[in-house]
Amino acid sequence: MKLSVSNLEVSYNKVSALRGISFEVDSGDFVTLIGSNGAGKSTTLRTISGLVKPSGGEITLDGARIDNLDPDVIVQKRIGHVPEGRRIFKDLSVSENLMLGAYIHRDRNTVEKTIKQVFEHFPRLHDRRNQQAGTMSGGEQQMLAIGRALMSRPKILLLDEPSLGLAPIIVKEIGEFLSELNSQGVTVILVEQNADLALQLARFGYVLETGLIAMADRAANLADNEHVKKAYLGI
Amino acid sequence: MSMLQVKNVSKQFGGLAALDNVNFSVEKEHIHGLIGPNGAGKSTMFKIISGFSSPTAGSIIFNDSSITGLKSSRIAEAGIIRTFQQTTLFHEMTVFENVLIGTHNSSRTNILSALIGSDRKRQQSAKNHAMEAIRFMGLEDRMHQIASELPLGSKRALVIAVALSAKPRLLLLDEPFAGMNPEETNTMMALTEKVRQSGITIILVEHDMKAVMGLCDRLTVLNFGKVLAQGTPKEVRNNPEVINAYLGGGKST
Amino acid sequence: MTNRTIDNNRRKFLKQAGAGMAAVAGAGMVPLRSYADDTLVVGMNIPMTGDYAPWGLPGLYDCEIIANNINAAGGVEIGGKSYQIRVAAYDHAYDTEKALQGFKKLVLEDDAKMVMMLGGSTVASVLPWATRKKVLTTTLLPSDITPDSDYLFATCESHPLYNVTGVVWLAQNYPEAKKAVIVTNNDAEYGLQSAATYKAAFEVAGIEVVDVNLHGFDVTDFAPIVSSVLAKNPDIFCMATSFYVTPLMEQLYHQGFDGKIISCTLDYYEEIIAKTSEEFVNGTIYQFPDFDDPMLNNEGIHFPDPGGFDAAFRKDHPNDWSAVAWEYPAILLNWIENAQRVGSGESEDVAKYLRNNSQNFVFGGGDWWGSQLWGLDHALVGRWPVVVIENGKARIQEYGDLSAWLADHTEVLVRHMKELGLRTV
Amino acid sequence: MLAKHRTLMTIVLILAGLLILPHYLKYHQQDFLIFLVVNVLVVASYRLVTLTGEWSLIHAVMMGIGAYTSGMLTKFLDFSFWISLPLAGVVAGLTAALLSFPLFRTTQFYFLIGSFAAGEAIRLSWIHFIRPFGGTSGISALPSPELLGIDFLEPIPYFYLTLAIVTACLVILYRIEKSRIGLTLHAVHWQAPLAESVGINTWNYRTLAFTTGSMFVGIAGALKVHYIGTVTPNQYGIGFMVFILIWLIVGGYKTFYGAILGVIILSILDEMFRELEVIRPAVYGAVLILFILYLPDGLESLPQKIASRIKGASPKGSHS
Amino acid sequence: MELLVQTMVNGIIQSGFYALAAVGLVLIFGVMKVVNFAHGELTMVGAYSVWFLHAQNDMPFLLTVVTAVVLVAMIGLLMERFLFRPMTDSPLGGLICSIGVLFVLQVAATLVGGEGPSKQVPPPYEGTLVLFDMLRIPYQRLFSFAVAATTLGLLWYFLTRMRIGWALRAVAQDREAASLQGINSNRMSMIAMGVGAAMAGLAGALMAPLTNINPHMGHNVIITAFIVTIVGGVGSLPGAVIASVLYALFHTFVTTYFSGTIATISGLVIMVLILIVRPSGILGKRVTE
Repeated sequence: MKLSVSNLEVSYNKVSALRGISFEVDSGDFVTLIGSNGAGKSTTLRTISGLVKPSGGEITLDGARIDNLDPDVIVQKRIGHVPEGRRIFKDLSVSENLMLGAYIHRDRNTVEKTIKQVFEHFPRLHDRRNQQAGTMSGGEQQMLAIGRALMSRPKILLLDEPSLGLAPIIVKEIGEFLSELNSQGVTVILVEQNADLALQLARFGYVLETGLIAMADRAANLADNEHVKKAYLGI
Repeated sequence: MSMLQVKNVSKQFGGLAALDNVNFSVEKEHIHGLIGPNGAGKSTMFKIISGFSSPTAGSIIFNDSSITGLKSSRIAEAGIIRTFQQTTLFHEMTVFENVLIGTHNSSRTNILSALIGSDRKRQQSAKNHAMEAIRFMGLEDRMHQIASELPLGSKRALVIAVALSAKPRLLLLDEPFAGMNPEETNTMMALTEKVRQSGITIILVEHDMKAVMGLCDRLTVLNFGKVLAQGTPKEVRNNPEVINAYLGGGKST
Repeated sequence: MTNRTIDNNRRKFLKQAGAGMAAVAGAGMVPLRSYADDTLVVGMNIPMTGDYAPWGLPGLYDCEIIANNINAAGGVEIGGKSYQIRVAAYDHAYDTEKALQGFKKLVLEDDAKMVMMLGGSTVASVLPWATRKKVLTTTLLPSDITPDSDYLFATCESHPLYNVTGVVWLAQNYPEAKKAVIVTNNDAEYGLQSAATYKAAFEVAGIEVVDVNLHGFDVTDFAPIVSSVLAKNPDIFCMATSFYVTPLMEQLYHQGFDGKIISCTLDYYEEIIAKTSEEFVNGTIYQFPDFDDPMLNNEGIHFPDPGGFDAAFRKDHPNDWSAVAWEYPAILLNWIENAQRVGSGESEDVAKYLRNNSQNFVFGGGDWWGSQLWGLDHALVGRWPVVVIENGKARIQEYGDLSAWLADHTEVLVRHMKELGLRTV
Repeated sequence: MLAKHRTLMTIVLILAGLLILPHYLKYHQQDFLIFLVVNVLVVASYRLVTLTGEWSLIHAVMMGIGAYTSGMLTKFLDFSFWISLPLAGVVAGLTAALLSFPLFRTTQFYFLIGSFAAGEAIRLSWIHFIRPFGGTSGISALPSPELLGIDFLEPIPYFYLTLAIVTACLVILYRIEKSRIGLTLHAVHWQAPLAESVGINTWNYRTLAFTTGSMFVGIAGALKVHYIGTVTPNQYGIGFMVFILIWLIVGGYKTFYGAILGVIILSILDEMFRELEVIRPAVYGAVLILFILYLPDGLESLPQKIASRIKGASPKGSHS
Repeated sequence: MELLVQTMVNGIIQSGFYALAAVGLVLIFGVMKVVNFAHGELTMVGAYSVWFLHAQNDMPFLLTVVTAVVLVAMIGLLMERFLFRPMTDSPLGGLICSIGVLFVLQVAATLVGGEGPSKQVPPPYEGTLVLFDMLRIPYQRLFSFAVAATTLGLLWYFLTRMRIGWALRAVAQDREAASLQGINSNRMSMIAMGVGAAMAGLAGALMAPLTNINPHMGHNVIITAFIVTIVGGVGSLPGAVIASVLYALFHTFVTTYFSGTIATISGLVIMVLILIVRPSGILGKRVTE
């Protein structure tokens, strides 16, 4: 599964958010997009998953265009998205949330197998499976959001600021989990404010500034780059 | 004498204790940090001090008088002004209008004088005061821009400008550094320090440890609704309990 | 039958849509319409849309039929000159401000010599102006009459007075029925007026009223109302309403009522029979005859060819019949008759003639009445039929003498009107 | 300054046009014009209520309260119209102030429905308590205003009276909106918590807008009934309320003049459709749908749209 | 005693209609965030269908009920597709559209049924069940109530036990997040509108043989549905059902023992009180933080 984005442009109410960005993600990659607020990181993810329609450029998956598809169709192409702010269904129970994550799968066995795997990864979700999702803590809700995305058995997982508002200990936990997931063959595209963490986890990184890609390099190189250090790592 | 005293404050939601017998006090012209993991009760504490929520038990003493359970607008009149997480602003209005609304306490009017214009003097002084706050936060170039069109850094500055125009004696800042890049963080830290220099006491809720450690005179660490530790940043940083619970010293899951 | 309705409606729709487009195109700048001076215009300021439409539209259809017939036959002769009759209508949707506006349009722009209205608050809103401009106006509700309403006449329906004739007949024929309950909607124009009249009539007849249940127009379920009044064990169930007769009858049937039923109206009683049983409906007393009733051909009836009229209406409008379908035409015919007598179609002339001369009432007789209750003798009162369902068919039993009852018992009626808070002089 | 002069000129021209307009209208159109001018005040005062973001469904009933107050004072207690007119506003305003205690404990959808329920309860009471409210037939034969022997039963004098009072009210409403108070009301709408955090008592300002708006619609109610001469409960039901809502939304609620545009254009259309008889409501309904689908920002966006089409430039953000 | 029991039964039977109408309104509001002012008129169309097909054209009753439900559901789907969907970002626009539809449907009914007095449908199930010699329930009402109760049960099963039901609830909570799970939110809107309208149509069809049918009958339905929705808690379907039972019993008792107008006035006042004391309704979730 190769995802490629070329010359992508997006604007909201005539204010442009993306001004022509291009990058490619190969199967099994771990890529991160970093940059300040408003640089276009979230917009990139939202456009890939179909929530936002681009005003120019294209997105292809294994050569086939997907930029004009609706989000529910893109999920079926095995692209999962953990949105910013978690967006879990607060009034539904934890297991109902997870079952909805598997909405595109009609095969009962697959679903049950997947839910078992998710519970293995996040035993706390298993403990709380009948609890109303909105009553859980922020960290647990983030786990549920990731678990829910995994239920669709994605080949590519998009994550939007999974560390936002979480205590460092939980951020660390989630980071470890993402590495493990990637090692099992899932492509990860991570958008992070916490550039430090993101560049530690990812293999390749892109720095977005005002809707354009300012830098693209191996994550380790970026972490050593003077500009990045000064602007995003606070060193 | 402390400016603000939080005495034995508890808050129950249903059966859950969000705050459990919390005590701390804030000295005049200090920057006092309130930190702790998510769900520790920081936001609840903030709401209670600013009157957006009332405690189940305990009291809040501000300058020797109790403000426990007062309406938020009354507490604002008393001189405690809070900001909100993220960038809560009047997004549809210009920068100037935003700050002008902040001057409400010193410029309020009634319909009659608004109609016949007898409050003109007061309105003029409110405008002057708003200008002061705008200059203080370095926003004079953007005065007539619509708030929603500002870059993040300016939005955050505007958040504080609005609060400043309300003439706070105690300013509660809720995660002013969230989502900022290091450059923006540095600018914001300088501004915060400048506010304190002008004689305003600050309580700061923040996750950005660099900002917290760099700015605060004292810290109160909350965990599961209880005070886990108090002291100077240095003391807190070396407190093993804090390291364990918050900074993630061990590898416990 | 139903296909016809749709066809009719479609044609009507096209016609109306066309008229509407024309109105839109030329709105605001149409010159005052002028008619040849051989045309007399009669206005109808009535509800054609909204929930009161059933008390307006059917009358318009019939007045148009009548006008067309008259015109086809060469018009009417008034004062030695032949005139065509034109009906001009305005839809006020039972809204007082639109009623006033429409009334002025009919009088000043369409040059209507007489304006027919349904009554109630819409009449109240036009009265000051109509009186000042001396415009002959008619209402179906005599209770609209006030001491100053010099140009307002109720020449057809004697609502709610006619109810007493049914009670008189009931008391004569079923002397054993001694306890009555009254159910009605709580509006001051229809329900309360009827309720007060029934109370007066029952009192005069020596029947005790054990419960009066007033309900609003928002009732969807009549089961509790009927249960509530039946708990008083009445011999007589009285419906002082025309709005909710069918659901009330249905509930009476299901809750096993076996006493006498008396009502103002029993519109579409065939449907009520279909919902209950013929046996149950038989014997119900009310006040509005079928127009094919043989008794309507009797001496003294002042309505030309009621049977033919009925058939003509039902052919074109199978679902629209209600009492107003013959009442507005009756008013129109009465006006033509008076105009012919006085030799002028002008408002003031006809009004003056009306005030000073005895009239032919639809069902015979005809006295001016009303000053003791409303301040002016402007309601035409005469005989009124008592109708009873026999073998599933409405049949006039007799023509009750309303004038005689009023001559003897007006003070009882006034007292009950006052008791319910209704306007009296 | 130039723009200000141009606005002033426009207003003077409109007023001058309105002064001579009735002389060129047909009789029933003169009546229509009176009711239209009153309805302009109805919808402009409703706009004040909605400035804080709380949409009520009690405005029609508030108008009724004004109408009943003035009707009863003049008819039963022989008050002069000139005294009962302001009193109508005061009583409606007081009722609103009282109701705001329970109602403003709720917001948004709940306030909408709560205000509807309170209004409907009041309106049903007029029906139920036949003394003194007259039940469904209400109170009729209300006296006309008296002044210098002018005959206010005639449409043109009454139109001038209405125009004068409504213009005065509109000036006041406009000044409130443009004043410091108006700015604060917007603030309460857009960010109530932030407003509270700088000391604005949002409850007070919601109540202020609700009370003041109700006061003006009470005056509108009195103005209307003394021309019709009759006040009935059904004039002020949910049916009329729905029309007020329609006028405001279809006209647009971002500017002061949007609602006024809405009431004028829609009322004229409705009057033009009257020839359609039975199908009039359907045509009106279809027009509503078309307006909303093709002009979602209201009629007020039309001038901008036309301007931008002429210039071929993109429309500037609407001001408030 | 007899009156008490009869009143109880009257109230419970009435609650079935309230619940059907209210549940549809709640479902549509929940998923689409549109207050469907034309909901009462959808009920009216259901009743008119039965009158036209069954009473006028002798179609078998059960078949007409099904036809009415399908017809009203179709109207709902058309409203969703051509009015509410373009208005997704503007709830007030959706409201105005629904008012427009209300006017159009009322006129359509007038054109089909004529302008005369209310229409009537003879009840297909005649007779009255008499229990203990004192309790009387017409078979028609019994039938209507049974159908209403069964339908509500099926709806509950659909929403809580079937994955498409979960999907509906998910869309009601967060449209965008739902679409990220592969749920086509437009399709869910159509389902909500279709089901909601179908319930309204069913309520109307079941009411048809029991009430006055006229173009304006929807007015009372929508007011009752609003009251029930508030009392039950906006967005809570079980709340709407429970509130329907409570309100129907309350209204029936007050009507029986006092008067109908007092029942309505006090019902409205109670609703305002509930809004104040417990704005979330008896089962609703607190919307404000």
